[in-house]
Order: sequence, then C-alpha cells, then structure tokens
Amino acid sequence: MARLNVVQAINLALRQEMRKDKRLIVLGEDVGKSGGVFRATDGLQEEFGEDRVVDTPLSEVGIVGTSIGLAVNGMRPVAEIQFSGFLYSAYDQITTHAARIRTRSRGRFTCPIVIRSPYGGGVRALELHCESQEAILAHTPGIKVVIPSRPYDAKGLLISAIRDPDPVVFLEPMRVYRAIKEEVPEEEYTVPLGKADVIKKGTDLTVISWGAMMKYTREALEKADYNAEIIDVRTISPLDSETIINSVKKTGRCLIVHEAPRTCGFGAEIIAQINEKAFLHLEAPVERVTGFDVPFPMYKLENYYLPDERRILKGVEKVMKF
Amino acid sequence: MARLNVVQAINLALRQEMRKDKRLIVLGEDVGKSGGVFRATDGLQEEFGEDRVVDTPLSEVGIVGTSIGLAVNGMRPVAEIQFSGFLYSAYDQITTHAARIRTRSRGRFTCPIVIRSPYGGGVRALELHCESQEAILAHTPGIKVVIPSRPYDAKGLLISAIRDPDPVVFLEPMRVYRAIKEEVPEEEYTVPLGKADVIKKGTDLTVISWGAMMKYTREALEKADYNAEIIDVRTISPLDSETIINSVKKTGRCLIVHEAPRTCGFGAEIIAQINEKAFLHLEAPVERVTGFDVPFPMYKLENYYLPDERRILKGVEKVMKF
Amino acid sequence: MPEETIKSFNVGYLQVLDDEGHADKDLMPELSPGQIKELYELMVLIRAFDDKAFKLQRQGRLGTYLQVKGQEASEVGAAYALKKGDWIFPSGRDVGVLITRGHPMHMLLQYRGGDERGMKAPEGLDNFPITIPVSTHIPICTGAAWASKMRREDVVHMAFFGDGATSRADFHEGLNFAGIFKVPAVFVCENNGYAISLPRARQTAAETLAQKAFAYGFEGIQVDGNDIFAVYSAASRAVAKARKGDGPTLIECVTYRIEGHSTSDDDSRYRTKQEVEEWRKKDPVDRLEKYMKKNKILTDEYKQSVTQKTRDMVEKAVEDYEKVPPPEAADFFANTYAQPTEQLKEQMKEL
Amino acid sequence: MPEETIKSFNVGYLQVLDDEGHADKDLMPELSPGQIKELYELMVLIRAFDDKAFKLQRQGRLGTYLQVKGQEASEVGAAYALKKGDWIFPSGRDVGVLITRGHPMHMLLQYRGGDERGMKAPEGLDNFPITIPVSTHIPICTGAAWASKMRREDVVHMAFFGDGATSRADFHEGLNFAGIFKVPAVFVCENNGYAISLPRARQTAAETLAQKAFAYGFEGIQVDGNDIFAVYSAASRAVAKARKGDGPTLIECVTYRIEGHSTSDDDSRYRTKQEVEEWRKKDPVDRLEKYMKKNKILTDEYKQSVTQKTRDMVEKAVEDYEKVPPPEAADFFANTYAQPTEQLKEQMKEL
Ligand SMILES: Cc1ncc(C[n+]2csc(CCOP(=O)(O)OP(=O)(O)O)c2C)c(N)n1
Ligand SMILES: Cc1ncc(C[n+]2csc(CCOP(=O)(O)OP(=O)(O)O)c2C)c(N)n1
Ligand SMILES: [Mg+2]
Ligand SMILES: [Mg+2]
Repeated sequence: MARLNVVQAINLALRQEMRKDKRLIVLGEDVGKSGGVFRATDGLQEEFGEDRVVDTPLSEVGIVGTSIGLAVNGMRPVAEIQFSGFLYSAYDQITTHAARIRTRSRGRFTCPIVIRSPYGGGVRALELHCESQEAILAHTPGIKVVIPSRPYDAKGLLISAIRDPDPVVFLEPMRVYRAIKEEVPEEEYTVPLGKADVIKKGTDLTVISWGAMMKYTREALEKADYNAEIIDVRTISPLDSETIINSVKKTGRCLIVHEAPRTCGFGAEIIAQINEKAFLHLEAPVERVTGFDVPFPMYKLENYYLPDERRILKGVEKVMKF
Repeated sequence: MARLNVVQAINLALRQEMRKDKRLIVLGEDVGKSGGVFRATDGLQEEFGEDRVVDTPLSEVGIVGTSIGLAVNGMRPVAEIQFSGFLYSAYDQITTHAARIRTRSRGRFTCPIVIRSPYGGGVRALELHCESQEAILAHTPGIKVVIPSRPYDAKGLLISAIRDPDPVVFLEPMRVYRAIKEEVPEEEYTVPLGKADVIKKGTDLTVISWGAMMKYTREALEKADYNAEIIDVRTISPLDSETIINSVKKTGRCLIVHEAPRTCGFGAEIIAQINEKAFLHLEAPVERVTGFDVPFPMYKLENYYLPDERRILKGVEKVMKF
Repeated sequence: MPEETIKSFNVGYLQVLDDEGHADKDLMPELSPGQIKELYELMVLIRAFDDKAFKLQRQGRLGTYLQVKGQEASEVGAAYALKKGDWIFPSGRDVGVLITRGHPMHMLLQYRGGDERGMKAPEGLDNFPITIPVSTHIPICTGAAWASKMRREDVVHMAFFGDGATSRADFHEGLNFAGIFKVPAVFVCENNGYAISLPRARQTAAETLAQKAFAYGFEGIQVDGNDIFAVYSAASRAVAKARKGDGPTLIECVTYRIEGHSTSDDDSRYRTKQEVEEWRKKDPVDRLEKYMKKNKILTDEYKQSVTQKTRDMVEKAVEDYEKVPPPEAADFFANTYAQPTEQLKEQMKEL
Repeated sequence: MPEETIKSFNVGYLQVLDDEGHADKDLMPELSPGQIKELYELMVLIRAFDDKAFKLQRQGRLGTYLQVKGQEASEVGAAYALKKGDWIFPSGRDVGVLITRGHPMHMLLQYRGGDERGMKAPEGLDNFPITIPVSTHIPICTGAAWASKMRREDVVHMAFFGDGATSRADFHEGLNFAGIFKVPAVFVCENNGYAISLPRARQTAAETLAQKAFAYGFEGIQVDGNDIFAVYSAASRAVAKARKGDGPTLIECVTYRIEGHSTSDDDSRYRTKQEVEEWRKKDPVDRLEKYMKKNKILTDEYKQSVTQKTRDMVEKAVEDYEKVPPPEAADFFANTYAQPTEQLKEQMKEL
C-alpha cells in the first residue's frame, strides 16, 4: 500500500474510475496537457487521450453547462473548476439546472456530474483563490456537497461521488493537498456519501470540523486538556445529523471549527440541528471558531483570518468552562 | 397621507430620491418603457428620461457589472433584477466585485449600488421565479441585505439603501407587493438598515420572520392561544442581533418562520446566535418552520412547500409545549 | 482604419416564399405535397393550441402562458428538419417546437397549469424540458451534442431561444464550446423583435444576430422566420452539416411575436398597434396557405377539415389535461435526489 | 448556403514596425523622438521590474507573480495613448500598464507580496485595482465609461485582458453593453498565445479575437502586439474615437508570453523551447531599439544610462517595498464596510 497525499489519491481515483467506466470524462481548464494546476489530473490525458481528458476554454459557465449536457446525455463528466472562487459564475448553472433536472423532468433526465474544485485558504494564494462556499452549496437542494480532509477519504469519497446518480460538488482543501500523506489502498474502495467520520472517540466535548481545518483542529486538540470526540463531517450535504447528535448527546458540549465566514456558515446549521435534537443534553452553548465576516484577505493577513491553534483552544476553553 | 401598497411605496421612494440626487439612475430589464414587470418603476422614465431610467439588454452580469462600474465612477445606480432567480448569474459580480471593491482598494473605490429584486414564492409564478436567497447573500461579507415586509418599511428602507455607502441587495417579497396597503407618508423618511422591528410586544414566545412570511405569520398568530412577541428582521445583513436576543431572553422561547429551504437557511444563523447569547434563557429548542430542502416546486405544489397557518401554529405549539 | 484585411465575413439572408405566397423555385427545398400538408397542419394545430391556451389562462384554468402566435413557421420549420432520436432544447415560448416533436399537448397544458410532470418527456422523445432562465439551456445543448459526438451517434441537437438570449453568458460560452468542439448542434434564434418590452435594436448594436456566430468560428445565417420554406431549408442544411461532422450553425429567424410577451404583459406600453398590423400581413400560416392554394395543395374543404381536426385535437388535450389528478406533495420529496435524504424523510412528516 | 449577402465585415491587421526595425512611414503614428524615448524607457523599466519581481519570488520575498515579459509593447503602447484622468482596468499580468500609468512600483510589489494595500491607487490616479477573476472587470469598465458619458466628461476607459478572457460571460455582456450604450471605452485584448496551458487556437474557433467585436456592433482590429508603434497607433485612434463619442473599439494585440504563466507554472508541459525561441526574435524591446538605432535616437551611452536608471528605480522600489510595515489584522475589519457592523466589532475582539 502506497503512502499518498490528497492530490495523488484524487488522481488515483480518477484513473481507476476512468479505466472502469468509458462514459467518464474529465474536463476543465488546464486539466489535460498540463495535468491541472495542482497536478490532480496528471498523466490522465496520456493514458486516456484528448477526447476523454479535455482542456476547455476559460469558461466556467461553459464547463459546468456542457458537463450538465454531457451527463443528461449519458456521459459521466468530472469537471474541474480551477479554484472554487471561480465557481461563483457557474453557480447559476448548478442551481438552475444541475440541481433541478431530476425534479423538472420527474426523473426522465438526471445529472450525474461531479464538479471538483480546490477550495479554502492558507496557501498564500491570490485573491479569490481562497473561498469556502460549502454553506451556499448546502443551501442548494438537489446537489450533494463533499469535502474530504485526508487522502484515504479523498479517494473513497471521490469514487462514491462519481458513481452517485446525482450532481456532487467535491471541494478539495488545497491547504492539505500535500500536507498529509497516508496509506491509500491501490484497489478501489468507496467511502459512503452522507456519513460523517468519528475520527477520535472522546467524552468531554464534541469537536466538529471538515476540510483543511480538520488537520489544524486535531493538532490543536492534542494540546487541550480535555478528551474530545472529534468528528469529520466529510459530507456537508446531505449531513449525517445522526452521528453529530449522538455525539453531542453523549458529551453535552460542542465546538465547531470552519474557515468560511461565520454568519450563515455551515456551523450555524449544525448548531440549529443540535438545538433541535439535543437541546436537553447541552451543558453549554455550542461554540463556533470560524473565519470572520470579511472577504478573505490577501495572504499577509490570512493567518489572522483563519482559525488557528490559539482560537481553537480558546473555543475549547469557552465550551468547557461555561 | 396616501394608502399605498409595496410596489407604490417603492416607486415613490425611487421617484423622490431621483429628484434629489442627479447621480441616481435606474437600470434593468423592462424598467423603462414598460415600467417594470411589476410596475415598480412605472412613470419614472417619463419623468426622468431615457438616460436615467434605462432599459438594458437581457443580461444580468451586464446589469450588475456595469452598475458596479457606474457606482465606482460616481453614480448611484439602482439596478433591477427582474426576478431574484436570475440573480444567480450575477452573483459572481456581486461577491467578486461589489462586495470587495472597498477592501481591495482600501476605500479608494467604493460601490454604493442597490440591487432590487422581486423575491419569494406564492404568486403562482413560473419556475425559478420564486427563489429565496437571503442566506446566501448574508453569507457574503461586504454587502448588505434588506427585505421589507410592508409598504411603510419598503419606502424607508429603500431610501436608506440608496443612501448607504455600501452595496445593498434589496429583496422585495412579490407575494405582498399588492397584498398589503397602509399609510405611507408622502414626505421622505428613512428606516435605518440593521434594525429589526418589534411589531408586537409579547411575553410567551418570540416569533421571528421577514418578507412575505411576516404577513402570514402574523395572521396565523392571531389564532394562537399565546401572547407572542413578533419581530420583523427587515435587515438580514447586518443582523440586529440585539433586538432578537433581548426578546428571547425575555420570552425564553422562539419560533422562526422563513420560506427558503431549511438547511443553511437564515433561520440557522439566528438559532446559532440565540444559542450563543441567550443559552441560559432558553426553555425550549428554537423551532424553524421553513420551506423544505427541495427546489421550489411549480405552483400546483407551492402551497405545500410554503409555510402556512397549520405549520406555523404547529411550530408554536411545539415551542410552547416543550 | 485597418491597413490590411486579413479576414472577411458575409452575413447571408434567405427567403424562399414572399408575402404573396410565391416561392422561388431555385431556393425551394425538397418537400412533397404530403410534407407541405404536414407542415401546414402542424402550424394550424399550434395556432389552435395557442389560442386555446390563452383562453384557458384568461378563464383561470391555466397559469402564465407565453403565446407563440406569429412564430409558427420558425418553430415548425426548424423542428421538422430533425428526425426521431435527435434532441431539442426549447425555451418558454416553444410550444410549437414541442408539438412538432410530439410532446403530448395535454402535458404542455399541465406544465402551464403549474405541474412539472407535464415536462416529463415520454420515453423515446428526447425533448429536454423547457428552460425558464433565458439562454441557460444553450451550453447544455452543446454538452449533450458533444456526448453524441463522443459516441459517434447520428444524432443532432437543436436549441431554441429568443433574441434576448443572445446577450447572456450562456449563449456566449455555450456557442464558443460548440465551435471549439465542433459538436452536432443547431442553434435556432427566434428573433421575434422583442425581449418583453426591449426592441431587438436595443438588445445589441450588432446589425444581425446571425453574425454573432463569427465570434465562435462557425456559420451564422439570417432567414425570413415567417417563411416556412426558408426556415426548413436553412435548418435542414444545418442539420445535414451537423450530421456530417461539420459542426454547429446559428440560424436567426426574423419573425414577430403577434401577442404580448405573456398573459401578464401589456404590449401597448412599448409598441404600436400599427406595427403589429404590419406584421400580421406577413403571417406565416396565411403565407403558406397562399402558396398551397396557388399550387393546388389546399382546397377549401381540406382547409376546413384541418381546422376541424386540429380544434378537436386541442379540445381532447384540454379534456385530458383537466382529468390529470393533481400532483402530490410527496412528489417533490421523491424527485429531489435519486434517494430521499434523511432530512427529506423527516421533513416529509411535516406535510 | 446564403442566398443574399446583407452585411459584410473585414478584420483589419496593423503592423508598422517589422522585426528588423523598419517602420512603414505612411503608417507611423505621430511621435516625437522624446516620446519614443519615453516609450522605450518605460518598456525597459517594466522589463527590469519584471525580472526583479521574478527573482524576488524565487527568493521567497514575493508571492505568486505573473511575468509580463514579451508583452511590453502591448501594455505600454496602449496605456500611453491615454491621458491623465482616463481610467484603466488591468488584469493580473498588467504591471506594465500600471507602471505606465504611474502606479508606484513598490506598491505593485506590496500587492504581489500579499498586501491589498498595494492596490490602493494614489489619489488622482484612476487605476482600478487588478482583477483576479478573469474578465470580470470588463463590464465594470463599461459601467465606469458609461458614467463618464452620462456626465459628458472627456474621459476614456481602457480595460486590459487576455485571450482567455474572451471566452467568458463578462467579456460578452460587458462588450454588448458597451456597444449598445456607445460608451467611451477601449478594450485591449493581449493575445499572448496562451491561457495558462491552453493555446489560443483551442480557446475559440474564431480565426481572430478582433472579429468578436462584430457580435457587439463595433469595430475590432488586430495589431502586431510586439510592435509598439502599431499598438500605440491603434490605441490612439480608438481613444480619439471614444473621446469623440463614437463608441468602443476592441483591439487584439498579437503578442507572446515569453515566460511561464506564473511563477508556479511549468510551461515545458505544453509548449516547445523552439516556439519560445521563435518569439524571442520578435522581442518588442529589441525591435524598438533597432528602430531607434537606425533613426539615431538611441546611442550606446543612452542605452546604458537607461539600463542603469531603470535598474536603480527598481532597486529603490524593492527597498521601499521591504520597508512597508506589515498590514494589521484590524485592517480587514475596517474596510469591509464604511462602518464596521456590530458583528465585526465583536469578532475583532477574537483577534
Ligand atoms: C436569465 C433571465 N432573465 C430574465 C428573465 C425574464 N424574462 C423572461 S422571458 C424574457 C424575454 C426573453 O426575450 P427573448 O429571448 O427575445 O425571447 P422571447 O420571449 O421574445 O421569445 C425575460 C426578460 C428570464 N426568464 N431569465
Ligand atoms: C474566472 C477565472 N477562471 C480561472 C482563473 C485561473 N486563471 C488565472 S489566469 C488564467 C489564464 C488567463 O489567460 P488569458 O486571459 O489569456 O491571460 P494571460 O494569463 O495569458 O495573460 C487562468 C485560467 C481565473 N483567474 N479566473
Ligand atoms: Mg424575443
Ligand atoms: Mg493569454
């Protein structure tokens, strides 16, 4: 079993699924010749040819719109949006068509596409290269939203996303693209969509995160004096409420860490569900450690914007000392 | 003082501000000759001419993009997006530019635009003519989001929005465009942005809503056996947390009614803030009565989708009987 | 200003049938009398449907409806050039296209009666559902055509949209992809003079919409959109070209919307009665009738029988429509995803 | 297929200076030797800045940087045609435009060093901040130009973007508005052969990018983008036309990006060394030097002094850049709205 990073795991998943399923094609800006700006599609064009690994014009509406058409007509497109900041312009196609074709045609047409996109901050990138839009996407009925936090899940979740009969937006945390390596089986396997992962059992409080923040949250918690149960949400939509609620019922305390702006971030939804379903078990308000309600700043300031060890531990204290 | 409906109040606000401020121009699809598909801009082109009340091409990116340019270069554009369902394609311009120009240029350039758009369901409209995107917009730092629920506020809030130095998305609930008439002063006045309105004092529970749902929530509550404090949020972003928190601290119980899909709707954010700031005062979980997590259905089913009296009263019972 | 010309473009215009029903023999497409009758009957049927739908709306038996009157030649002529197995991507006004393509009329009423189920194309008919947000179906058409090309199928994809649609993102990006990937698609722009209240001349400073195709490296042509033969001829050639693998074509049909934009529009605000009257003289159905009379394909009897037959068909459709049981609320939970999520299962209980 | 041609278009091409530094006298724009020197010095300065920025990035003293090398004639030639008070709307690569327009170089470094404050144009300079999402500044340029037109100001607005930008929504909708409202804007497309790895020929099937202007009803012209005189000439004429109220122009500058797309790009994956070498022979600075030598405007001494002077200016800019105190976190709270919201005031305490 090889030790792979997230990019390699994604590459492997794509390669294996392309071998299995002739309907699968990969398209996007610079995914072919150049192998993707992060090399996630490296070598695929060599193996599968220019017809199945397609360099497209600089055109996000075009990429997503034609992918929808490809999917409706029997293909299985995996589209790459080079950075999730450029997903905004394609959001109309996502919500207007991808999310609705099944309902609109009462199942006569469906839209099994995957839209992959590097997402989040922390890599000293340019403006609009650091966005976190999971809450917006989760507020869009008809699509699924998946965010792996590590190589093993990246491969297994991507395979599930590709095989899913509905549109999936697959957000890949850039910051941990290469920062985590772990054993990733060569053989194919799936990690189910809609299932959170309890990555560590604990009793004092429940800590919930996803994406790149998972790594930094785990690391911070190692320095905390409490025995935290740590949950990696993995699928933002549909949310695995059960795992979260069960944990909070057990611990009575909860901290959520995400890097998107606080207001209307996905943390709010988790709090709402905890409020609804574990109210009597709560011993303290659920706490959010998040990005601030400002546009993601350029990189000289990004470390102030992003939740860090200090803020995470402060959040833990706040929950525990309430 | 005349009795006006929401459309007339908006029309009056636009007219008065246009008279006062030569920099103000109105642009959008069918706003000129036809006076807007809902007649919100009726008569403005006659009074102010084709240069200030401009029929644009069918082009939402163009409307919002050029409005940003107009604003950056000293004008005060009020753009109309014909239905908020068509705001999606312009969302890129809103978040990429309108929301960020101040930060990006450290205040050297600013973007005082207003984007008006009819919003919400309940009028037997076509597909994509019934969207409620306030949560998405509230998750966008750098813009403000305003939703009047009645004629008086519509006029006062729109004048405030026009005079605001930052971009404002002004969502107008179609369903009450003509369903409510009330006295609206002829003279100009403002209703401040960022202030919720306690439209009825009460002691048993706090009921929070906005937009068209306000009317139906009020009507439903007249049939409830409890003395509800009713809050009209009015400005979704920035939220007047104080008014909400103070009320919930007093009543200990809270119901939120909105028509957007539940998951990641704005109700979640309100619950999160109540959880954070009024935790110890809560006697029951905050309850949400909302649209479902499905694409807004065509009109034969819209009354099942939209919160109605039955569901609102059930929500009240649930909060009170906990 | 240019010092050297490196490339030239011509915008062509095609008319076969003039207002008086004279057809240019050299330009006349190959159509048997039987086929001409079929075209005629479709146009009459569509007009009968359109009139009826308008009345139903006025009686409160239908929701907002967009009349197609005046545009029958554009819709029938283009769609008729397709064969079974080809795909169409219609927009909100295109009941004419859908009827030509066999979409059951009672389902069209059902759709306009606020019931999505009316857009569920019967199996075997690749009619993509009507798209309400203007132009957004165009890249989808490109993508679907691309899929057919990848599989080397003999399938052509045709998208329909208005003059207004040409100003939007999706038109631009959809046509650019079509050009680059040389997909078997035909883009039919029904330039009916207006986008709601905006006259065509204010939609874009370009003199024709056809010339927009040059921006994407393929051919654009303008045709008289009230001339069924011109539309059919241009569409057939474009379809044949697509089948041969020679890529997409943009066809601008210059036509006119005789009624208001929709049942909620007041067109007196932005155009004169006189303008409408001028266009009535170019009516596509009348024009074809004149031709058929001159060429002895149409007798009074035949005309009457067609009127009767189409009226009956429409009445039958209305009956069928009104017999359709209303949709159930559970329906929208069932069709959001292949499998309802836990959230949806829970929410369903609130109904 | 067309039966009648109703409209024709020609795409023009302009070159004044050939690879050997011969200028066509008839086409030569009016420029004094002093002005030619100014153009030359700007180009040399930009190249010196560009080289330095690249080195700083490699040393970890700067973030991602996009080199402009090879495109100096396009950037300087176009921006030089503007006067004070005109506006520019640059994209990510356009340090050459910004330097020509007087944006302080140390602020450009500051910006590329991850500090937005570097994009705060000094008062009096209407330099819109660099736009990262490709093409999205184009409708903003149109809008700003429209504002100038409304106020009847003598102000021209110029947007810069690449070949890749022409495929996007904002290009389409922005240019269409510009055509309809006849705004005083000039759209400069620097076609440098690639959008990251995508060659121009795969970006669009259109033979030139200039012809895309026809879709919007105004003039497009292609120029040799490595020929400072051709670019300046076309830009001056477009600017003059805009000032006169005759509307926008699209100028396609055919040039070449000599270095990788950015400091994180590996261009060997998608192009050959040989191709790059071929383009080096067309270097815009060399070409202008040859002309100046031939015309006795450039001596070895002068050249050396320019090299020295520009190097000093760049060194000074680096010094100034490195003296800038880092931004404070409070800064982003302060600039999100005119007045921080209650939420922001609260969140600021978490810092
Ligand atoms: C993206 C979008 N914007 C606005 C609308 C509202 N709207 C519906 S039809 C229409 C005009 C369409 O004009 P055109 O494309 O010429 O088609 P026509 O209605 O004339 O057939 C408008 C503005 C819409 N449906 N979609
Ligand atoms: C909307 C958008 N999509 C993708 C990107 C990523 N990206 C940055 S530059 C670039 C290529 C731009 O090509 P071109 O417009 O030709 O300009 P050039 O870089 O060649 O100067 C891409 C794809 C982006 N910045 N914005
Ligand atoms: Mg039209
Ligand atoms: Mg380029």
